[in-house]
Amino acid sequence: MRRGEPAVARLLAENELDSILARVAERNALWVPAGDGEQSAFALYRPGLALRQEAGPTRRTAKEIFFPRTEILFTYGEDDGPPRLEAPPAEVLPAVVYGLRPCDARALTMLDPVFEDPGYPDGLWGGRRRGATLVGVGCTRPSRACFCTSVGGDPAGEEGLDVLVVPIPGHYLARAVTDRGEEWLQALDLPRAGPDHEAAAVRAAAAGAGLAVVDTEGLPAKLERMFGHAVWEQLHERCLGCAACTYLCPTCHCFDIVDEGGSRLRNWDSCMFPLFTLHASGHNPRLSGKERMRQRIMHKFSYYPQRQGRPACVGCGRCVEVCPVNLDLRSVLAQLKGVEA
Amino acid sequence: MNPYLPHLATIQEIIPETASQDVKTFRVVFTDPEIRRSFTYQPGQFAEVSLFGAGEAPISITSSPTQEGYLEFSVKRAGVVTTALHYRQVGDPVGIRGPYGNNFPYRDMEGQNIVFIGGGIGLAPLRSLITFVLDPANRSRYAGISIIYGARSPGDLVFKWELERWGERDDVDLQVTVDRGDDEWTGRVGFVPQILLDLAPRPDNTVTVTCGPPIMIKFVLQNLEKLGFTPAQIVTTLEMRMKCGIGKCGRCNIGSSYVCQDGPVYTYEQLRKMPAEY
Amino acid sequence: MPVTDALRETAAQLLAEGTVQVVLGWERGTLPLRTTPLPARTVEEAGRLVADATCDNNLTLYLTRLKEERVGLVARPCEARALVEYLREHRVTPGRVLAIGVPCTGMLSRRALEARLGGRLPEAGRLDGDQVVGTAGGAEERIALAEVLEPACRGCRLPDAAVYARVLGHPCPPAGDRHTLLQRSDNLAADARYAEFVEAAARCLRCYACRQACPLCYCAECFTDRSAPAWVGPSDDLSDTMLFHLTRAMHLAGRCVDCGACVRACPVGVDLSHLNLALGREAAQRFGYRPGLDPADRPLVATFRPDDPEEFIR
Amino acid sequence: MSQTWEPKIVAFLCHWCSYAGADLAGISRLQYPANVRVIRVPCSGAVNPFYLLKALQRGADGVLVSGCHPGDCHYLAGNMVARRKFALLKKLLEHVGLEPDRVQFSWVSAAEGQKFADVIREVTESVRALGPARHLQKARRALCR
Repeated sequence: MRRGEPAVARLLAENELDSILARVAERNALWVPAGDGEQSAFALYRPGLALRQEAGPTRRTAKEIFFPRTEILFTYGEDDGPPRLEAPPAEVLPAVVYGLRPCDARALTMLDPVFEDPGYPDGLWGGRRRGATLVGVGCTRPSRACFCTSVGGDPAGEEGLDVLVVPIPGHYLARAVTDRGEEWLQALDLPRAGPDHEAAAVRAAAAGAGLAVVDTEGLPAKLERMFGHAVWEQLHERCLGCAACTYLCPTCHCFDIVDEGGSRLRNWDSCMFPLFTLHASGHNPRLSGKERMRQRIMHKFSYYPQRQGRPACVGCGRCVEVCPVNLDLRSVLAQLKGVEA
Repeated sequence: MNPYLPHLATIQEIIPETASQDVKTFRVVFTDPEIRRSFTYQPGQFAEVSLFGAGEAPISITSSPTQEGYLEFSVKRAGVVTTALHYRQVGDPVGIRGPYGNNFPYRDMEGQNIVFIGGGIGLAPLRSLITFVLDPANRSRYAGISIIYGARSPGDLVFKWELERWGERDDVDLQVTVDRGDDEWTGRVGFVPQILLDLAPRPDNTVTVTCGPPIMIKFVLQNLEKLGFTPAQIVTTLEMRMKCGIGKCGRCNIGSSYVCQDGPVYTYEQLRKMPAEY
Repeated sequence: MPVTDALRETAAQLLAEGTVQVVLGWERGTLPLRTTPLPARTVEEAGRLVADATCDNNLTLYLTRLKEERVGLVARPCEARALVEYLREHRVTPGRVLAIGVPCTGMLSRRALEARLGGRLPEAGRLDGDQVVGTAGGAEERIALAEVLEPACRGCRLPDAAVYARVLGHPCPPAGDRHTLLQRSDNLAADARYAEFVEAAARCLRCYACRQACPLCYCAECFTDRSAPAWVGPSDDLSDTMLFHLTRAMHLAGRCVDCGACVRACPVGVDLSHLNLALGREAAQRFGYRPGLDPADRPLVATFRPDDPEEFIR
Repeated sequence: MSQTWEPKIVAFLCHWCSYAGADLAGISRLQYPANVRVIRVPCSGAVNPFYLLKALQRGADGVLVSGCHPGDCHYLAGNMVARRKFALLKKLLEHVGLEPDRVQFSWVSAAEGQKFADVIREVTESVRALGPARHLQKARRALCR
């Protein structure tokens, strides 16, 4: 797409969405948000599948499409036999993901530097990422735990997306963000949007504002001086040490590697588990819940920013919703921001 | 690209190190002659060693780049993978990927005296650099070489054949000590940090490289400071639980530093600025 | 006096006079109709305590984390039953915990409420007597609490009254038999029961929120963390997840106090508390045993009667 | 497959009684099916229910725990405690639709060689009737192509 030139806005009628998605699904794997409440997740489209749209973000994140909970890194044959190594084919896997929230897409861009580090590019992640066209839907009604604007996000943000779709009465207004998005939109052969539609889209996007505000200004720099701070003692007191927050976080990417039944598997892992850092000798550098919770917060708001220049949090609010004890990340950040360093 | 896929290799030789055989050295050779040529590394780096069916573990390469054609790993039996490795025999296959991590700053050490201070299996990573600097092609680039090495008992000393060779050289000052001797032991008895104080190496134009159990490191660092060494003159190498070895799996960080990529070699000067979480 | 006022007053008094150094309770959370555990250590903090139908967590699990010598525990029947188990299993010394009994009207089920609000999470909400007032999508709705209660609250069992040091109101009477909840699965064919179990296992992410939120899942090292060799694999393999839930249920046989904290903790809506319930029913019917009622009871699977039935043994 | 399939049964036998009973069956040249793999344990009370589940996960079609008759336990009451545990396990398996008959129990004393042979025959036949166990078995993974 040529720089500086706004992409042509196209109009997608609400009642045609399903038939359009059905057409898309004929050519490519198509992921869409589906399911209710806690069971909502991205699922492969099939005709008649009810999309989750107005009811808020999916409980499970879009990262799972690119970084599944378990995947084979390679197979080696029988556990006891001579190893015959076979890796999954290194190929670009075409797919379309429709209905991501802007925060979901932004989270993927935060995982890219980890998996696509030029020294050791991870082809499993890369193959799926390069093949995927991301069609996001702007948030016109943020959920009660959202705080994307506090961490540099935007309810109608385009970062990481190929196409941004904004719901307006009766329609969706679709605009390409990348060349790939433009190509995808052109193939759909949609009518152009008029000025009224564009104005409605601006209004709809504005409705997404008014999110909870957490002041994270200067927090990464401050946290660098707070490793030994007494506040951690207090902050972790209620934390149960489960992995609900990390497993449902769109930017958490820690994993474990194990051999099982002839395959070397990569599985999700969590810094909240004691086993995560336990040495074979029995020594554990992060012995208690305090160290583990500190690691989670520090990783997102200090260590990652030191390496990548911005926090590894998109403010989607999932950790706030899923925490069994309502230990709210927003309050934790406010407390860290508030205490004397 | 699949960075998790190891190269196949074969165990060529197994050398029992300690009396209880809880440490063994494994010499491995890549199956593919092309990999044998192209796999290059620096002293201080590590590799992920795979035992298919058991998993993989990060292990420092104890051989030196000056020794061509094979890699050596000295391994203490501790967890699932190292135990599986100890049950392997000559001719058995293993997987190797790497090399990973940074290396000892051997270029910066040129022209200086080097004091190696090792304890127990901690000599394994140091041995790569010791062999490297003692190599005829490199020896002249370094001034005095001293090695202080200790273990709990004579039976726990590793690389005995190397110790003998190093001891015979007149360009190496080797001091071996044990915490507790036995009937046959005629050498030094005492803890490494204390021997270090007794020997009192002078800090000028000298760099120290240390590796050993945490308690030894703690007192070695204290005593080096007493002897006038600055934190920048003290180099050490760390171990952490790792999985991927390439900065992705997220567990080996100390603060924002990933031991698998930014380490495992750190100067005490660097380490002092990092959170004490290792 | 409303229970919240009585609770705050009692807690403040206990702290002020030094009877306890901390009162373990709940305070309002950051989300509508949520609370969060509060270890109140000062009179000011005691002023934030609440006890109502939104107190999701079982506080008893925090007892062993606290360093204080004397602890006040705000206790509904669920906390009290778990405390009975802690006393029985010598998790806490008898004099350490001062249980402050609070009345309980049953827990609000967030899941049920969300369903009643058209699948939306409430943006705002409050309790108003025996009603829940929730706002979702801008529309306010009033729902009787009784219609959106946690299943675990049907068939609540009251522990030995001697467990409470103070009582700030009368706990709710048991309402119905919890075991009737098993009727549905009892009437299913084995294949259908298995299919449901598989479906739950497929949804489970193994985040262990259920285990961590459970007051009786307190092993220093869980069998899932045994890694050399691994007892259960960490992958998404269904058999491993089934092994986890089956073994956890076995470990809780005769110990589960059926507080439902595990169900409320699950981030992806898995409810396998019926496994515990089935074992609880078996314990009651076969061995006449009910956990959480009397600290003097001998543990179910550490004891026996010579005439325990053995019709299944060849 | 169905023609050649033979049930695999893992038997946890108490060292003090059933294991000796199995020995006696052998010494007495009693015939019983060769489907059983024996694991000797110190006491039926030492068998963690997890072991039985793990055996089923790893390919056993049935599991047998055999201990001393009530009153004969070398450790006084290990078998009595086991009786409670396994009654609960069977109920749990039944509750989740997991074929409780794959998990079987018996009391066999050191003098009961004949009973041991009978038990093995009965258990083998009842597991054979159930067919190969799949419900708790670990799935093989394959690379997606």
